[in-house]
Amino acid sequence: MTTLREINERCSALYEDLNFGYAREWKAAKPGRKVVGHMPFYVPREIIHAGGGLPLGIFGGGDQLEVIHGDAYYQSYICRIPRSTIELAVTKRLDFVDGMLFPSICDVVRNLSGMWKVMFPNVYAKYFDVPQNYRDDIGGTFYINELNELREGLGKLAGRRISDDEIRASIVLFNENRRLVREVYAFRAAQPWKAPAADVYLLMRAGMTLAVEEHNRMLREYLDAADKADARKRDNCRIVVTGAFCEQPPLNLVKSIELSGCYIVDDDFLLVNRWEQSDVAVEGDPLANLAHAYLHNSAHTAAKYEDTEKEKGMWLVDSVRKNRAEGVIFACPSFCDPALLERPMLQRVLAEHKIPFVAFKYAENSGQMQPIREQAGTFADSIKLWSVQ
Amino acid sequence: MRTFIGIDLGSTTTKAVVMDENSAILGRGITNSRSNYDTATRVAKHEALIDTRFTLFRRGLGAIAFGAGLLEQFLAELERAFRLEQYLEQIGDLERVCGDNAQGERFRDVQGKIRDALAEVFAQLRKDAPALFAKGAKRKSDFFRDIAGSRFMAIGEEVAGRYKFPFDLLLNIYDRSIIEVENRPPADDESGKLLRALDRAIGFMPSLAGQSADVAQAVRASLAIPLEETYVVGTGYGRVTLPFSKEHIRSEILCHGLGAHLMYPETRTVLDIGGQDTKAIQVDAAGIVENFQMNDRCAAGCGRYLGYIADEMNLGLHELGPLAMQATRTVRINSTCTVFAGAELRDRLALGEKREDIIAGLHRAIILRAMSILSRSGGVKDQFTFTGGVAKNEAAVTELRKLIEENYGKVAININPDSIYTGALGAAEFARRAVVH
Amino acid sequence: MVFTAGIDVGTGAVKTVLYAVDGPSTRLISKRCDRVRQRDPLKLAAEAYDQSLEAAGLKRDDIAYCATTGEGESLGFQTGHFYSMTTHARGAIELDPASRAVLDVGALHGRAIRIDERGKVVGYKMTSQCASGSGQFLENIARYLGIAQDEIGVLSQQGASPEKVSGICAVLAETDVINMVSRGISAANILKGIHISMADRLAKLLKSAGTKDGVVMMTGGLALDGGLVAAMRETCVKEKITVEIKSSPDSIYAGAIGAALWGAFRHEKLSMLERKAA
Amino acid sequence: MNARAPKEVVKEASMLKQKEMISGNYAKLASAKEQGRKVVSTFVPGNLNELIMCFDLVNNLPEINAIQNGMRKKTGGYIMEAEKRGHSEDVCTYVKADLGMIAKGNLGPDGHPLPAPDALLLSYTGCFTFMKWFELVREQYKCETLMLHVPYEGDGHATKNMRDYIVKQLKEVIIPGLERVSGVKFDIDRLREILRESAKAESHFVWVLQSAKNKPSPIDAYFGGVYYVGPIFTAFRGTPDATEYYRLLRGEIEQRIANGQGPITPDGEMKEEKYRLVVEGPPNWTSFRDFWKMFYDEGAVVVASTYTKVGGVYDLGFRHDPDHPLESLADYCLGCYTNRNLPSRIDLIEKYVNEYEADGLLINSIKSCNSFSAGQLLILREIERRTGRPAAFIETDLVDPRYFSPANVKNRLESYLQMIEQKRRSGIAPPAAAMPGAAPAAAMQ
Ligand SMILES: Nc1ncnc2c1ncn2[C@@H]1O[C@H](COP(=O)(O)OP(=O)(O)O)[C@@H](O)[C@H]1O
Ligand SMILES: Nc1ncnc2c1ncn2[C@@H]1O[C@H](COP(=O)(O)OP(=O)(O)O)[C@@H](O)[C@H]1O
Ligand code: SF4
Ligand code: SF4
Ligand code: SF4
Repeated sequence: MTTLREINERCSALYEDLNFGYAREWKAAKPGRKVVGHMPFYVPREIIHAGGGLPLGIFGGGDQLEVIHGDAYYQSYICRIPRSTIELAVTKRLDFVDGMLFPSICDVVRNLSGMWKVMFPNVYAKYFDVPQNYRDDIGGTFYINELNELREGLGKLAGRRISDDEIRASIVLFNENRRLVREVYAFRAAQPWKAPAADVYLLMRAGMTLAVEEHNRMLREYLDAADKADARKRDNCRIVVTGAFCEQPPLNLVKSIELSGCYIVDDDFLLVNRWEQSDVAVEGDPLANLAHAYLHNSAHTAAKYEDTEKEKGMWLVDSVRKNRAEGVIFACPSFCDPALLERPMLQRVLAEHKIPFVAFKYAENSGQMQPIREQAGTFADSIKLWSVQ
Repeated sequence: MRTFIGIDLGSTTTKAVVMDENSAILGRGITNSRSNYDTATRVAKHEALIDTRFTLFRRGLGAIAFGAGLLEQFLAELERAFRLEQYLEQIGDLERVCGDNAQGERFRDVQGKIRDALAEVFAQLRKDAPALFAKGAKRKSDFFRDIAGSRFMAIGEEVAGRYKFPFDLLLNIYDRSIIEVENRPPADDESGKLLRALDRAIGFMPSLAGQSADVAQAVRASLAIPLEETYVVGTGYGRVTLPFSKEHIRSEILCHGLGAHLMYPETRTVLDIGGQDTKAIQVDAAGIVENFQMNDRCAAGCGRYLGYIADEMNLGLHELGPLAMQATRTVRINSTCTVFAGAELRDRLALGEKREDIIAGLHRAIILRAMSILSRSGGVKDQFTFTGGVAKNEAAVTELRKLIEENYGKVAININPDSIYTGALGAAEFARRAVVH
Repeated sequence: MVFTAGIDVGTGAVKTVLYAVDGPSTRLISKRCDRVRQRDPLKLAAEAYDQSLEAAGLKRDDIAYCATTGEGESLGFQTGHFYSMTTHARGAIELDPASRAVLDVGALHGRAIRIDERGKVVGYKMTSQCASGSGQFLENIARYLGIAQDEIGVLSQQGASPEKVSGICAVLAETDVINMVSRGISAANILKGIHISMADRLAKLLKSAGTKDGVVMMTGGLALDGGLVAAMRETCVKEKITVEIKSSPDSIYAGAIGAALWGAFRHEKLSMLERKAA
Repeated sequence: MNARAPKEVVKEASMLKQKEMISGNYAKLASAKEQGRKVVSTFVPGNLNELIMCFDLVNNLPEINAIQNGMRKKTGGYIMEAEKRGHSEDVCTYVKADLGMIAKGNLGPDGHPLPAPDALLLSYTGCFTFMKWFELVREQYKCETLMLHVPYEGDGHATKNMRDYIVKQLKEVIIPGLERVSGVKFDIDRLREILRESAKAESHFVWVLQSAKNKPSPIDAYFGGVYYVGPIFTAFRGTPDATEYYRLLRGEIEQRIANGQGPITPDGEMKEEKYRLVVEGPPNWTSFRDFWKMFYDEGAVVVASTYTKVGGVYDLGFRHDPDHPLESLADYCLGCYTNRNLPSRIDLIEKYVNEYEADGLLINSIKSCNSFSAGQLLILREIERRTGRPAAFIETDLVDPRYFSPANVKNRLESYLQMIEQKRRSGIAPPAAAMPGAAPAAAMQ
């Protein structure tokens, strides 16, 4: 049986490997295999998988990558992730990647898609647009056509047409993955002392690198092992972290939040694998099914338009309730327009529901955790000292 | 004779270069900008003109047949004697000002003691002076503030202890007085001082005995050559504060580019790290700027950063590099905010990291930032020239060499001991070109 | 009655207090402040704690709850740790029960903390990365100007026509100051200018933390700088913030005091839970 | 500003005309409620002014308010207000200037109260922030919000799918929505009429922009350009007033060309054209005059700019088309400058540098605007590589006075111009296709 420690070490190794050794090996194992990278946030990984490709999440350079050339492409007031991503590319760490998808998350990623086209003309680079209109006959139609275009593009890369059946088969696997991911989250919400936030984070990060089949196995093993873990419950409060859906916080930040007295019971790190919130239908037109899931049953984030004013932010309130959280921590990347513009709206909703919150900013390479501990700690203090027990 | 002067008014130091009409450098002068820009400009120019005299002496003495190495020896002796004269003059000034400043309310209770203590301190300072300027002596810095300051502290602490009053009081008087002294424009009796130095230098060199009259004659003759300030060009961070008209001001980017080109005609990329800014400049074969990038308004990662670190660790600037060279590993530092440098340092020390390893990390952080700016300006091309105050720091230089090689392969890297004058040199050349075509 | 201790490990100094607490009545037994200088703050804190105990005739075992704050998390022997804003809030209430906000200004940070009458933090704002408004900066400038620490406040209050410094960055602000010296601006006016710039920033923090009125207690090292306190008052009048700025000679101990008192509170709560459980 | 000028600079007829138009619109806004007219707020890029006119709605443009407030130096306070209310200092200052203005009583730039909008027409074109902006405004007014999602031209061109998607949204979401808000029935022939008028003004406008190909250029296509785009980018496209404005303007420019005159500046006529520049990025508004002065004092004229294309890249040939009304609205939205992908932007700038015979490219990078700014350093490099002409980079903000550092901007601008000058004097032609980005580009293959 795989122990927690082994799983954790495997995940850490994958996380720290800025050369993407696993994906390189995966590609080298069979001639003709293609690796398709994608920036954080939603892309239909099923289609990449159906074409025999490996979807590879590119989540920036973290705090261990020294950025030299990346800064040559970005002003100081733009977030970190695009510059570290460029750094990864110009230092040839991504030279094995055959295609890059840039999801519709913000103007920075959008423009990065064009930069990729200029800088790496031989790589299939696509800005992947999603509808902000949620009617099946309008946004849905548009989206199915976009998915088709993507299928064709990836098909060209794969050297063959990607069939409906292949996509269906991939949907089954990714449904399984999402189910297991939801289970891990539910497990952590129930017994957060057994599933430290940093461990869960690394486990999810592994899913951005590993083949889905392998990640599914790992998730199952983790659930088994974590349940048997012998861990002491601490006098911590329970919080939800939000705002970190794109540029990732340094691992130390995740750890610091917990160290300063907060159990993380829900978060929006790496939304990719929790994007569709229930199974995507398998029968019928697979692209229509993906579109349907996108329009009606996907995660809420700042990058999506909320067409009903009354619904704004309710998903966050629901998460707090469902996970019995006592407060919300907004952790947003510095200079991230979507996250930071969304923040005041969400805060208003939380205030209306009398849910306490605190906010700070980070960069993926933030070194000093002292201010973060200070704020998270004060927040935990106030919940601890003032909660009505 | 006609001279062309370039002045680089930097945030930390002010540099001047005097040039003749054939682009030959006659003299260089440098001073602290941390007092008064006007004064700094005047002092730097003044120093460069003094240095010019020495060049003229050398030319003038060229006609005399000296024994082996005697000319150099004599000139060195002359210079030391002159510096000593200069130093003593300023010490006198400082003593007077300190005396005045010791009159204040704060010092009433200990006035007598302070007066005696000051007298003792200055007597000692004077007594120490010749040794400071003796042959082979190493001085902490070239600036009066630093030389006098460090001696004052050392002697003052001991004297205050004996007189039984807090040393802080003496320190306070010094802090007050030094600004005033620094801000006083140089007294204009340079020939007087030079002539007194001449006598002293001749006195020190018995081997010259037979030729001393000729030597004195040649020196006097050189001293009599009128130096015409034909054209002056100012540049640098503070150039807008110079009382010059627009034609007499050039951007520091152009001056650095041209200056580097004059020193190393094959230069294509120039990096300058000064006190508050970092510039990366690409120049063509004629020294013309093709592209440049500077750090943004934030002063992070510039020379002053090292200054803060040195202050935090109670070290001199020149001690920092050697300390970093002793590191066995380099601590990863991600922030180069100057202000938080100290906090970062303490943080790491608290985590148990070794002092030298952290310092090495801080040096790497600065250079990484410079590498980014270089990359933004278009990368590094052969040959590469590194200028500015930070080029004097060996740890910074080592780190830079390493990173350049890693990122751009083998590139010739030029570092000149006079690289701090690069901007002023370019300005002087601009001044020359404005007149001589 | 129980004894509690509060140890505030800061970047500049370690503050240690001992309290005797009996229900709502609190008595300060001892206080001490040790400058860190080049020493190890954790070792210093342990020494200061033991010496405080010795002077008070107490042993470690006599202390019902020893609470750390500041950067004292890793001290090891404490009963519990509270974060600075929590403790400064409580400390301010102890110094003046009317306090509804705290302005904590230390060597490298500035924070505005809005609190309620029980000392609960209800909002806060901290200075971000850039630190031209920090105590460290002021100290550097004072040395440059040849002014002793205790003179700063007095001199600043004599400044009749202050010169503002740029707010962006301490390094650039330093250049500004040098510029002023060279233009012959008096030290008093320069200091006052710095104080005003700092006060501007802090007033902004106060406002954005949501403080509109009531008593604002200044805590931390710079609460003792009369010049800053005066500038703060003037700025509030100018900005029409109708608050009453206060400072106490014990302001520097606010964190340690708050820690000791929260320790007592937590001790009470924990013993109650224990009794319930029994 | 012109205190030293011997006499007040004469206002040209076109200037007066525009002034009158703008104040007219603000007056219309101020009296909308009394007059029982409905107000719709919308954005400049991809705006549907013709459609709005079809429903007799009054058009309120938050970006224009922010600009006007910026030039009147009011935005500093507004931005502070928004930050006090929880907005981050990192985000777009147009948004904060707008929200701050609303929070402080919603007085328009002319001092009159602005009406609460009856609908928000959210044209999500070329900028993600628009979406958040109107969600934030909707929170204030709780009014109907009509979202028109314009897909991004990620691959450098519009596709049929994109066009169909927009037309469908127009037909099924936007038009029914506007009918509901206004109570006016949609009449496609009315739309055709208005589009016909738009196209006329558009052709004049292109002529105006292209007059900068003359030497000396009779206009400044950036600092002057922001005035010239006024009518066509805002509430006037499709009105006879706009056509008239451009007719007047065209006449004046023709005169200047005939006289061999340069552009008019706030300090009078520009004497000598020493440098011809292409500028990418929006200008700074809070110090607009000082900013401009740094250019004309040095004899630098902007001959083409991308900012004057945010409301449509007409010089590439697009015109509103009465024969394909909804389709041409869709094409218009798709083709706005910031909705074009980065490679297309580079191509466009390259074309400008060559066709307008510019000395180089200057990028004014705006802290607020990721839509413009992210990627500009690559643009700079590519343009240098392709044209062999030098480019320079300055950084300011739109309406946040805290981010305009005159000394810094001046330093960079001067260095840049002196560099051009030095090159010219040395007689060395700009090295063809010198590759300043050699090293990193090498790393990129
Ligand atoms: N002897 C030295 N050793 C190491 N660093 C030095 C030395 N002298 C100067 N520096 C560095 O150079 C910086 C000043 O550089 P300089 O080029 O004079 O700046 P500026 O042109 O802005 O005045 C100082 O901040 C310091 O970090
Ligand atoms: N790049 C960064 N790295 C680490 N911490 C950061 C960074 N940027 C901001 N912070 C933290 O964020 C906090 C500032 O948050 P706040 O002032 O609330 O943001 P905003 O102004 O956007 O509301 C500071 O405490 C600072 O420690
Ligand atoms: S961190 Fe925010 S601004 Fe940056 S790329 Fe991601 S979503 Fe865009
Ligand atoms: S305080 Fe630090 S981060 Fe801020 S501007 Fe200065 S050097 Fe830069
Ligand atoms: S980000 Fe740019 S385009 Fe978008 S609203 Fe702000 S200024 Fe306008």
